Amino acid sequence: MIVPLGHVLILSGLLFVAGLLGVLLRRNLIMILIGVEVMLNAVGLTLVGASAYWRNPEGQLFALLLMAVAAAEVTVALALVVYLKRSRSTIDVNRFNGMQG
Amino acid sequence: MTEFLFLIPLLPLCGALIILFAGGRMPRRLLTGVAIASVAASAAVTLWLWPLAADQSRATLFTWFDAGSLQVPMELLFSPLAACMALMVTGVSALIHVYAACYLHHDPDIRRFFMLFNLFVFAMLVIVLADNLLLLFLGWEGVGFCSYALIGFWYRNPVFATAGRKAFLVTRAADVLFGIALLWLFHLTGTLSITAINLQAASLPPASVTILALLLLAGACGKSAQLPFSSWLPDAMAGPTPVSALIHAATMVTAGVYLLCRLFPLISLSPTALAVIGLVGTSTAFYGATCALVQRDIKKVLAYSTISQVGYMFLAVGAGTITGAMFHLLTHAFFKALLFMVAGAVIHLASGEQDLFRLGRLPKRSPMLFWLLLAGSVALAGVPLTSGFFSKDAILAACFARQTLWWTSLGVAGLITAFLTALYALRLVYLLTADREAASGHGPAPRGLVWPLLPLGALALVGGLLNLPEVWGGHAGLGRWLATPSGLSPSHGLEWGLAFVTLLLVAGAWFAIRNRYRVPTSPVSERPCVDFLIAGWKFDSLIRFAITAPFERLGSELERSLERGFTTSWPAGLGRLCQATGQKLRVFTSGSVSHYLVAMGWGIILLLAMLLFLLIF
Amino acid sequence: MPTLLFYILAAITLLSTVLCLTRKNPVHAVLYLVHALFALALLYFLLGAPLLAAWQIILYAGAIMVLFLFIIMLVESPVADQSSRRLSRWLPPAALSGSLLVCGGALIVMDPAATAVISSYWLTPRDFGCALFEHYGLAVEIISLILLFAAVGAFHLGRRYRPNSKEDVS
Amino acid sequence: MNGLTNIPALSVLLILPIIGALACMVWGRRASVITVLLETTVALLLPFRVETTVFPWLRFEDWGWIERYGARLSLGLDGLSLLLVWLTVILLAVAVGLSWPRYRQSGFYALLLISCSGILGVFLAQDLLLFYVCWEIMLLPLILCIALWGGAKRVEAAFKLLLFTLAGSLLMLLAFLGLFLLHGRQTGDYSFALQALGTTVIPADLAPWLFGCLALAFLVKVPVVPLHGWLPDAYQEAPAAVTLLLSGVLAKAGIFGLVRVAMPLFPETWTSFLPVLGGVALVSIGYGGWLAFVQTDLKRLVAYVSVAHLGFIALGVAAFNVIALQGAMLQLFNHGITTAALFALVALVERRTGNRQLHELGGLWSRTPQLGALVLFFSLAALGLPGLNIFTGEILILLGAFGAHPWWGAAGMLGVLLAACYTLRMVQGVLWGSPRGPEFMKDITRTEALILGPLAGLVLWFGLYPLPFLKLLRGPVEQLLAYLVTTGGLP
Repeated sequence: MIVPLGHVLILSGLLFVAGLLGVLLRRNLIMILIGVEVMLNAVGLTLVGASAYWRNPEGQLFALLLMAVAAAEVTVALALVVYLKRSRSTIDVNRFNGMQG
Repeated sequence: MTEFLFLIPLLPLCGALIILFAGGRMPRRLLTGVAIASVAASAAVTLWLWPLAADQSRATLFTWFDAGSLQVPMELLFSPLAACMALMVTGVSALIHVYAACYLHHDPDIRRFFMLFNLFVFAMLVIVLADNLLLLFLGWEGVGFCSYALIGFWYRNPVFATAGRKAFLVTRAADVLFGIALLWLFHLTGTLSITAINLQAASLPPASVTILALLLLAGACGKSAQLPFSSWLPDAMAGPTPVSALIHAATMVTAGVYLLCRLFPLISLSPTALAVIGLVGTSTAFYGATCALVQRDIKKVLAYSTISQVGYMFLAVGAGTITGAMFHLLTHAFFKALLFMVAGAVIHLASGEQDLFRLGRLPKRSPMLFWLLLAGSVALAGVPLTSGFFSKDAILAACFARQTLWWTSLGVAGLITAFLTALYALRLVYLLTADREAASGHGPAPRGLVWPLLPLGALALVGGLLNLPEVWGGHAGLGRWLATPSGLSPSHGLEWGLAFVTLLLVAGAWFAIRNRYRVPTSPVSERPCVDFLIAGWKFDSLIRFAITAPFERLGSELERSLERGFTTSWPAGLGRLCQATGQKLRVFTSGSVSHYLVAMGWGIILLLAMLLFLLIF
Repeated sequence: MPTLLFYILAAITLLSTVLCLTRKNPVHAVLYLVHALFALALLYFLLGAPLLAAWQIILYAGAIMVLFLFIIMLVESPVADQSSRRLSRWLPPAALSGSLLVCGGALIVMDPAATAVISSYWLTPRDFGCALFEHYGLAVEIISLILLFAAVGAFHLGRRYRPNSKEDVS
Repeated sequence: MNGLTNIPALSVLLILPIIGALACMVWGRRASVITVLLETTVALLLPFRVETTVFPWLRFEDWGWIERYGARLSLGLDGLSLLLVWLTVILLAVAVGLSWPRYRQSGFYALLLISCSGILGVFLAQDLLLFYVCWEIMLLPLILCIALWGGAKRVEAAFKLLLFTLAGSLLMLLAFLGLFLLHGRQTGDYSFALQALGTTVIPADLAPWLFGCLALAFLVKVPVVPLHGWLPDAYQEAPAAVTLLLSGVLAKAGIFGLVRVAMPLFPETWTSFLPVLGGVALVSIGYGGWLAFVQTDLKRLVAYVSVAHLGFIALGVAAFNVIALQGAMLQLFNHGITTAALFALVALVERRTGNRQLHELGGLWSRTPQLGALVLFFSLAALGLPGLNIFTGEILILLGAFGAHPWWGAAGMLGVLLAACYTLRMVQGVLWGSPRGPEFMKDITRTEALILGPLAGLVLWFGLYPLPFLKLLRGPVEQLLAYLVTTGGLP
């Protein structure tokens, strides 16, 4: 008997929004990635909390899978950062607009 | 023996086909020989089969159409009426073929000419002999095509080609009405056989009969250049003169009269239609005569004269005397073909000059031609005892014999027209004999241009014997042979009176013309009234202004605005619309990551809000 | 006691996250993030996930963050991230986050489960392993494939950059 | 001999062009000539040994296909389809002959052959799925031909044609599928057979929509006037052979589809549709004729002439009595021959003068009298001169139309006058006047005479002695009417 579920969820919500704000407001690509990591972790916390609430292992299992996906994501994303740094010599997202229609 | 009837039209057709396929390898004499021989043979066959006509022989070759209740056999009917007409067509054609062989001696395209000429005779004979309206229509359109191609025979001159096109289109416009009549007749009677239609005519509703008769009249007017559709004939003079003589004087233009004669049992059921036919005939006769009075082109004089004379034939049909119509048709064929060929010879002598005021001295250059011209002209003018006198008087007498106000007034108008006719016929003679510095030409007239005219000259003078009224000691032979309605028989007093009046009119005309043209004159100064008459009462400008010009202009407008602007371009417009929309939507793909993320965020919020909404309610 | 611990750890996580995200220098940011991840790992432990907590530290705080640091060193351009002070730039994200919080908060508050007090659901590594491999064998395979693809992709992207090559997707 | 007559001739007819197309790709374009010759032989031998067990058909062949959906490869030949098969084969021969000196790529010929197979399939199919598949096979190769070998604006024209016809054929597929499902639900027998689907009871609120889809698909192909947006550009830009097939045969497929597919499937809707069709047909006659009159491009002119003539055929179908239908069906053949000859002549004139603008042509007669004579002859046929083939159909159609609605017949007659207007304008522009263009021009060559001579012969034959063909059509036409009476469509 530790805390109400609501508090866990509020904590993860706050973390998620903080991460989102980071993603939206920062222009440095690395900082954006950090924001994404924060958001992912918020989700992980939700999963673990839910696992405890439902007395069910699956929440924890998915948190593990989430971690693995995050690892894969970071790998590719960071490789992209390096690539962009080399080809464009900048990692400022506002300078990337090759997809403009 | 009846199956030999098919030889009459098929012989000229064979001639045409031989010329078409083998003409290129033939010498010119052989080619013309084939053309003349085929028509002459046709005339001979007509004479040979003449006895068959008395008992209305028929012959069927094969069935043309057989669909549902429609049966159209290729069937010929050799009635006395058809026999007369066929003999006239083949006979006159044979003479004109001989004339044409000489007239077009130097033309390089003689093969095409005789091919079409023979084809024309074939089509004309189909009209004459057909017992089925559809088969008649085949000939009807066939002569129309030949006329088109022959008017534009000298096709390098676009004016000539246009004249041919005009002739075809004007007659075709009338044929539309004829065609509607044809459809209607089939709808009402279930057959297209002329004989059967005439038999059933009495059982048809009277209102339909009147409209049908008027539609048929319109078709006949087109082919015969009667009033609303008359404007093509003067232009048709662009063709070679033998064409004018054969097609636009003797045969094709009388096809309309012939059609009305064939269908007379139907038409006569409607007094209204008969009155209209008489009116059309009289007014056209008057119109043609006034125009012929002032023309300067020798062929145009004859063209308007033809319009006028065919008007008399319509008047005859209206007055109910088929005999009179046929009588005038025959005599007119003789003297008008004669006049045209004389005119052709005169033009030939003057190296192509057609202006009456630059021609002259005919008696000195070719006395023979002068006498022939005189024979034709007196017949046209209706000088007593010539063929034209008898045929015209028969028509006028039939009008007066009706003794109603309408027909009497039409008869009076016919008399006035007869006076005008005498005026322009004699004017022609005087102008051609005038002693003036005329266009120079080569040598005397070739014999080939003169001797085919001799039989016609004789017929023009004594053709009246064909149907000499009993008053004059004749037996009305034509009327007996045709056994067709001759209208009310006029009293002897009326006939004598009419003959007297005619004599007076001709004499008066002679005095008037003699005073005016005895000394060589120059053309009348340009007066609006004369201009108006020379232009054929300006019907052409009227039609151009009211019909053809708006038709063309509206068509171009339709093409430009509706067709190019909408019907064929809206798919492209649809494509452009998509493109434009895409251009507008491009703004949303800024390419900037943060924009996309914001959009994604709003999306999440939307989903959450939806969830909230669902939870609350 | 664990309840108090939860709130303390929550506060630490939030604080270090906020600090992490507001740093100008990425290296500092990463270090704060490591801090936050540690706190999060403890939270996991508290909620009864010891294995997850261990991996959080080994994988996230260890491997991934080191990777971040490496890359930051490699790129070596601490972008002077001039976050503009203009309201127009701040307003949309702020509105976004605000609405997000409001929506999420509302959902949490309205859910009756939110007031239910949870206790830690202790899952030993053995139970964890059994649960994972008994039911989610396929998922593990798929995740491993994803990792493989990511490795291949990273390798491809990381090849030496040649200015004239066609790979320059500009 | 017995073994020979047991050959499934219809299937052979369909397969042969496809084999020919493959052979073209392997051995070059010569293979197409051999294919055309074989195909012609088979087509001409079709009417012999005509006793079959399946009632209305001269020949009937049936093979399994997609059993699961009740789709079969069933082909039926009767008098009407026989006439159209002949037309297709003749025009294929003309198309190949006309393209021979101009196009050397064997792909062109292969595409023509494949399209021909589709066309024949459309005329013979008795199974709706097969019909649909053949419909698409018929169109797509020709669109490719336009896009690859057409004139200056070929891609645009091909796209337009593609969009129009694709929209049409998708609507058609929709209608077919709707019927298939309805019929399956009602009887438990899921089948695409035309005969079976004709018995489907269609809910009154659904019938107009399904029928509308089908009718639209066919009318776009004809095309009648509001739907003809694709036609002028496609005809103008396409190679002569393709134009000839489009107007000569594909347009017929539209009318054929209306009469042989749409009518049997929706007999009750059909009768209420007829007045609409009649109105549209009259508009086509007038509008097409009027626009033909003001065209300056020779090929475009002939294209609009074609619209007007197809309007006549549609009028005959709309009148829907024995005479008009027989006329319309005969006119399908007649118009195919005449319009093909006209398009071929336009191509020949263009090859000689390098020009297609009416005001820059003229005086052709004095340079090439034989070519001129052919132009005149076929123009006269188009004008509806009695004794030539177009008149035969037109007068029957008008007689029938007058019987159905007097005003239709009368208005149709006005179209005949329009025909004279535009035809004579064309003849005058091309043939008469003083000669223009290159000093020396070759008159008709032997190959060209070989192509156009038989067409001229057919024009005369159908004009003067159409009786055997009218008899051939009488059976199918009477059957159509009887069908409509028994299904309650007609009183």
